[in-house]
Amino acid sequence: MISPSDMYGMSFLKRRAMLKLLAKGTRLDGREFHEYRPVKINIGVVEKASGSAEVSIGNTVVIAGVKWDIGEPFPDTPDEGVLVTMAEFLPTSASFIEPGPPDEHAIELARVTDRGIRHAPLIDLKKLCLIPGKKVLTVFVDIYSENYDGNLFDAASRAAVASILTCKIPSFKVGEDENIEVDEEQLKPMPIVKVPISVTLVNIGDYILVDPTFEEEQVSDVRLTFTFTEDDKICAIQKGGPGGISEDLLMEAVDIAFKVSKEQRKLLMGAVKNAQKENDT
Amino acid sequence: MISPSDMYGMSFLKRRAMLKLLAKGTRLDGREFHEYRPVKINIGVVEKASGSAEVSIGNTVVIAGVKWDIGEPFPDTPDEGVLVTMAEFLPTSASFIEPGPPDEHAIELARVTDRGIRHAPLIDLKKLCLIPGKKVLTVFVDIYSENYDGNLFDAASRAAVASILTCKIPSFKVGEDENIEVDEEQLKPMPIVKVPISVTLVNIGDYILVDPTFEEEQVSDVRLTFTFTEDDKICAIQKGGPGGISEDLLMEAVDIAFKVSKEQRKLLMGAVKNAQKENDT
Amino acid sequence: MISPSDMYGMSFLKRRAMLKLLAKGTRLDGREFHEYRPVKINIGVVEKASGSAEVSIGNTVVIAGVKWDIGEPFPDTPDEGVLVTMAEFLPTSASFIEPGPPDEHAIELARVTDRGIRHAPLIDLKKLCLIPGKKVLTVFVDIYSENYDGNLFDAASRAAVASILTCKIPSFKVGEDENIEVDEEQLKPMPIVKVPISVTLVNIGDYILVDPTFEEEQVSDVRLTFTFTEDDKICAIQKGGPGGISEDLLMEAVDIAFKVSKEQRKLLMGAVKNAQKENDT
Amino acid sequence: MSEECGEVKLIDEQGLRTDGRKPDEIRKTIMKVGVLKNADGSSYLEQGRNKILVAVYGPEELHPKHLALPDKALLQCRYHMLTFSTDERRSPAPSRRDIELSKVIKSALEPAILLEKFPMTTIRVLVEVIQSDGGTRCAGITAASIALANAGIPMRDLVVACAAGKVDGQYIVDLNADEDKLGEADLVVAIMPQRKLVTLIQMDGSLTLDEFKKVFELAKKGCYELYNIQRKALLEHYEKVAKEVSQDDISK
Amino acid sequence: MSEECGEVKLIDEQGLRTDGRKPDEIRKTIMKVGVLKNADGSSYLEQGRNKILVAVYGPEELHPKHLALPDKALLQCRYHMLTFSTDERRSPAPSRRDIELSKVIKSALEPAILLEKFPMTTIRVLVEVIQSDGGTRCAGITAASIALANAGIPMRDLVVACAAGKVDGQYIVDLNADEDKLGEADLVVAIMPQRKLVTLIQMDGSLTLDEFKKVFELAKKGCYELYNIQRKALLEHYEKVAKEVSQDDISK
Amino acid sequence: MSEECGEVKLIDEQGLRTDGRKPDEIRKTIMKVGVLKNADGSSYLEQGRNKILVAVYGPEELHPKHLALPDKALLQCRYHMLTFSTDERRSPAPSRRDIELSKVIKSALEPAILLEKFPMTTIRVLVEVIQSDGGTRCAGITAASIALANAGIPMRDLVVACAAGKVDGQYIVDLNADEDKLGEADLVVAIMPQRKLVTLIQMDGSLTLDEFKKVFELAKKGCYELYNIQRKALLEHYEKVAKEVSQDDISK
Repeated sequence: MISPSDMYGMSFLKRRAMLKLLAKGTRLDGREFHEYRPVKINIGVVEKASGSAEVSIGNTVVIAGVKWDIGEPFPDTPDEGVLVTMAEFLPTSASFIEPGPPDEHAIELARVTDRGIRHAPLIDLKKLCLIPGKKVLTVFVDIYSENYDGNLFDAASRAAVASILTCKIPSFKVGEDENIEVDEEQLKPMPIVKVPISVTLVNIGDYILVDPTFEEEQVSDVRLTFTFTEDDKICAIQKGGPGGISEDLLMEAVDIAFKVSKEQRKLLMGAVKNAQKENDT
Repeated sequence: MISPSDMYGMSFLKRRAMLKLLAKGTRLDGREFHEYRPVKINIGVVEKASGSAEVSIGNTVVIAGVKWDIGEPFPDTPDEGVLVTMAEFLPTSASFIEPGPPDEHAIELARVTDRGIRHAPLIDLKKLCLIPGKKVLTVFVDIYSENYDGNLFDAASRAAVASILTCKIPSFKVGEDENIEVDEEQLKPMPIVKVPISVTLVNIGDYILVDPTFEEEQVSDVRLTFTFTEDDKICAIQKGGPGGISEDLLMEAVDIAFKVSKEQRKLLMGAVKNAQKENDT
Repeated sequence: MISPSDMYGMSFLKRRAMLKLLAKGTRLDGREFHEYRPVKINIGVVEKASGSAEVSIGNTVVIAGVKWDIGEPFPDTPDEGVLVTMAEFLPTSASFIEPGPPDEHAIELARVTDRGIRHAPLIDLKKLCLIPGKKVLTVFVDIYSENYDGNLFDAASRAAVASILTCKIPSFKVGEDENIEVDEEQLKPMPIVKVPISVTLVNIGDYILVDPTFEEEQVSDVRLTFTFTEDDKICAIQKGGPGGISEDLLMEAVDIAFKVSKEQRKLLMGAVKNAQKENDT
Repeated sequence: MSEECGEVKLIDEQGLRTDGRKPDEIRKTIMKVGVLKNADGSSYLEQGRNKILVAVYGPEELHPKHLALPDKALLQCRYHMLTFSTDERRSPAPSRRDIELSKVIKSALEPAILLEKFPMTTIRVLVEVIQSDGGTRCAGITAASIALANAGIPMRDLVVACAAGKVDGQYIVDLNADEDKLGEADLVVAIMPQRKLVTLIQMDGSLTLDEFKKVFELAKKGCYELYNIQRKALLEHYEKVAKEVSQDDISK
Repeated sequence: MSEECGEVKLIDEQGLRTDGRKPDEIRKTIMKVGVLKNADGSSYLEQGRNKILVAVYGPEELHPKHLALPDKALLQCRYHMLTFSTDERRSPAPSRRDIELSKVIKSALEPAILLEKFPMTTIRVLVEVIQSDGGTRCAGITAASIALANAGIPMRDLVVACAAGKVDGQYIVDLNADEDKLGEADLVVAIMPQRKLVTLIQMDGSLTLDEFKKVFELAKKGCYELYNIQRKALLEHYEKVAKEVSQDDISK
Repeated sequence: MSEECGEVKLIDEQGLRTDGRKPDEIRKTIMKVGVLKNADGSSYLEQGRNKILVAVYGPEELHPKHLALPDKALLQCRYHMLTFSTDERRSPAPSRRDIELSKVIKSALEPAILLEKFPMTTIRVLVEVIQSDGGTRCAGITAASIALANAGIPMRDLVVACAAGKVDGQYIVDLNADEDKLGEADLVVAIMPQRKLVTLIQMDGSLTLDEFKKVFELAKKGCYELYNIQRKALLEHYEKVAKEVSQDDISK
């Protein structure tokens, strides 16, 4: 659990120092304002998961895994599979994080990641229906932060999306008496529609910083996460932080995020392709 | 959550001041000892509920709503519908009330309201049986306090009873294969038996005060809730408070409550009739 | 709930005083090092349970009861009944124990008792299968400490084992349509395989004390529970406590526990036989 | 409380109840105090098939401290049923009923305890229902009161509780589980017998005002009978303790 | 947000929405302040079939104290739906959605409140959804903002929130539950209208950057209309209070 | 632990186990320390298909303070499995098994840590099971011990844990999940290898006293092999750090 006082509202002095630095055009770690930290995407790290990935963005490390089960559909979408996204801050992540059920921060993280995946949509949930109204595939995407140094939103999104893109699910046959046969030999990929890429940035004073570190998040006014699909559409937005933002800066932020999302997409798809190649050989 | 120290056992001085006043035959708000504050019953405030009512007694405001679902009967009453009564103190009610699952005070409130309804009985639960031992109607009566100034018991009872009396439930048909068809067009009233009216009073020193305010509850020795049906029977009693009461005063209290219940019944039934008239036109 | 600071790591002075005493060959209550306190086994104390026993070892008092229900088997043991063991420290046990769901100490107590029963095995779980893969008997063994003065492990084990050994379950018939008929007239004993006897001892300095009191537990380095079956086999071991033990002392402890288990077995089986005799007449 | 109790006969032709009692007869009751070593006070009570264990701790320090009252001890009561105390196994989680009964027991005991002697502390009353056969809240109050006395907590009076009700049109005292469930009314009364104060009253069912007063009298009668057993149990304990002490003196 | 909204027609041939509104028309909205006696500030808002009650308590002492902030008040927001507020009865336990919305509402209101005036204290905003028909987070923010003003909490500006979106290829403002569920995109915007700051933005669905900008404008337009209603509600309340005060003066 | 393991052959005709190991052979094991940036100490361990991540925080201030010990640091251990670490997805809520293993791991590590150096503080050991294939409590202890060393916590010795058991009548070391589940006995041993102290012993199954002693020896052998890997991992880390430091010196 992160208490609100840990997340935001940190020292006035820190913020002033940061603003001085930004006025000189530099970030604490020397990055450009619109530059990501090094992103590493390690796919298939948990063999017992149907799909998995460990993603690091700078010192932030997130691991995600996909599991499936046969379940019932929601009453209002009887012909669609069910997607369940959960996020947890492991207490390994930082000294101030205590073990326990997901708090508001973990729940927001899960729901924002989920919305990016759901509204892209990444998965064709209709293809996960086995018997309409009765049996569908439930896909569990579980996300854990291992080390927390800011921008969990993008690390979580990347890890979840990479896990799903490289996930293998068995083939299913519906028998005459509605029994479902699972063929674990015939593995196939998850049915994919569009790939969402989230880009998170913060607004501090007049500056917009892409991929904020923990320190930058602490002193920032506004946190914004934009998620884009490959057809240049926005599929999700989330604002956080204790401040407001002018409309001009907001529109600037969208444009920056859109631009940066392109390189991030390449990076992710490259890692996915490599993993698939390795898997085939 | 209300801590015990908030509810009772308040300052000795307050109590002494109150007793002085009562010795002069007056209550803090100028009422007679056996007089209710103004009671307002506003029926049908939540269209999405099958029945609903907002009741204020002075500054105490309670809202109740009725919802139904198809469920299973209890094993020991296979041919009866199920009544589920829940009460919650909304944190809007007073500064000392914290959000969270129902505490002992909310649970007592729900159970006392429930007992009045159940033992009148207000609802003919047998008529809510669909397939004996298998399917029955479950009726949820959910009660929330919005503002708390004493005597939640009567406000909750009035709101719950008014909601049930004006509740509309669909018609049900049991098909051959025990499927249940719900006909939402054919709405009908809840099957009613007898209407319970609760009257709550407190004992402070030698005085008995009907419809106590929060301040009066705080300094009182004993809180008593009597519930009556229209055939002049008692169907429920509950005692609270940190004190004891002499037998004489107890019997006096029953008689007062019985007398006062008559006018309270008129008031409730009048509001119900008005609501039904409005609904018909 | 017992906080870790209550259980172990108590005052250095107490420990030193205890060691002085032990050097003289005496325990605080005058017992021999390898001697149990008086053990009383009172069988059948709760008529509404299928089996029950209250066991006291000195001032430690534990009560256990057995209930059954028809349930589903675990997927990996489709032809076996289910054993569920729960332990709770009643707040009557000691001033520092607070009511609430089982904490780590109660969970360890339940799981260690369960392992002794399961690995003996005490119950022939296969004989509790009604319809393989569908319906089996679930046996609930619930254990409560009433007064806590050390060595709950042995008191809990003795109470649970005595309850099971004297437990009566009805006869079951599986009808053609897989309905299960329960014949409460035809009671029969639980199917028994081997009887586990646990012996708990602590290591303080170079000394090994069987059946520790609360005070002895507090100042001890290591707590060891060995469980034996009548064919001279070990079926469970558990170590607790903040210290380590040399291999020599460990092996000495096993041998002591094994020896002491013999008299403890006699004691338990005697009580069980007496109870069965009483029941037959 | 079911309307039709015609099917099951709760009173037979001889006017006797299902467990052989006369209408105004309480169940066989055994009370003991000082049954637990660690508790400051304790008691064990059997009333018919009810088996109740009570421990009292206090006055003692209260955590968290902000709950402490500046002018008196905080009385905390817990009513709890063991999972195997009833025909069906109970869930170990506290039920809404348990929580209400804990509150009601507190309200019944509080008038008798001189809480004002121990400001800023807590007195804890722990009622464990080992076996339940109707009327456990009454049995719990009756047992708790002698456990409090056993703990040496200063009291204005004992508290004793008993139910009465109406089944098959007759008034009966000390209802068992079947009578409670199938009868027409169940009235719970707790009193301080010397002070002649009512400290608890709860009812459900259906009674005219007149019937209520008659049933109330019957419950009171039950209370006084149980009060005698309470006093005997306390006396026996003190005599036993006195004897032990004097034997200690002799042995010196 | 479903891909195929072809089945259900959300906009008819006349260009009207299912509830008869034009695409750029907000729902009929009523706001009142000072509706609860105990709260330091309160408000009630109806927006179409949405019914929202808000109470504000504070600045007040914070428990546990270690959560207090040395440099400003801690803003605590709770978004909560009554069990009967929706078509299906809701579970009384807070949902993950409730918890996210509580956080989001806090983030929308915080920029407007002069929290730095009250270090070490808390201000609590309690949003109760009595009936829900889409857009309750917006309605909650709008209502909370006037409840804060009613509580006399110093603010930089009001906050007002409104959604806009795209259904059947058209841009619409102030989505109701069906439009939210079946439409192509839902954009939530909260602004401080005088300061011209955006304090909340959330979206799901599918919009090009260009569409996003258009929908954003529409949401803003909705905000300004609601802002006028907010101001009227506050004004009416002050006038009423002023009248009561002056009558009190006369009666003296 | 099933009685009939005849069906599944756990040891083949060549005397090899299902994963190709000889009876007295431990699984391929990789250990690293210093893998997490924020933790005061950390480690990563792969033992066969087990994957364990450990973070250590402390000595640090303890909340709530009343849990602090006046004479030593409070050691807090958490054993936790990720939902996707096992064949079936696990519930995210901590299981009773998780809670017992947390306690057992604490009991295994505590003897080695000089807790008395840091009264009133806490040292937290967080064991995360990323993938599980039998023996994760041992792997967790082994990994935690080098994470503690990596955190610079003063220790009397490392702690290393290994299981041994009996399957198909043979004694084997370092059981995998199948061997654990289908074998005849599973003995878990943790030792301080320099001090020659046993800090954990747990068993279930069925062994004569003689067999127990043999299996114990085998577990100890496994421990010593793992101890060598522990030392190598720590050495490699220090060399790496030393190199970095000296390169820093050069670059200056």
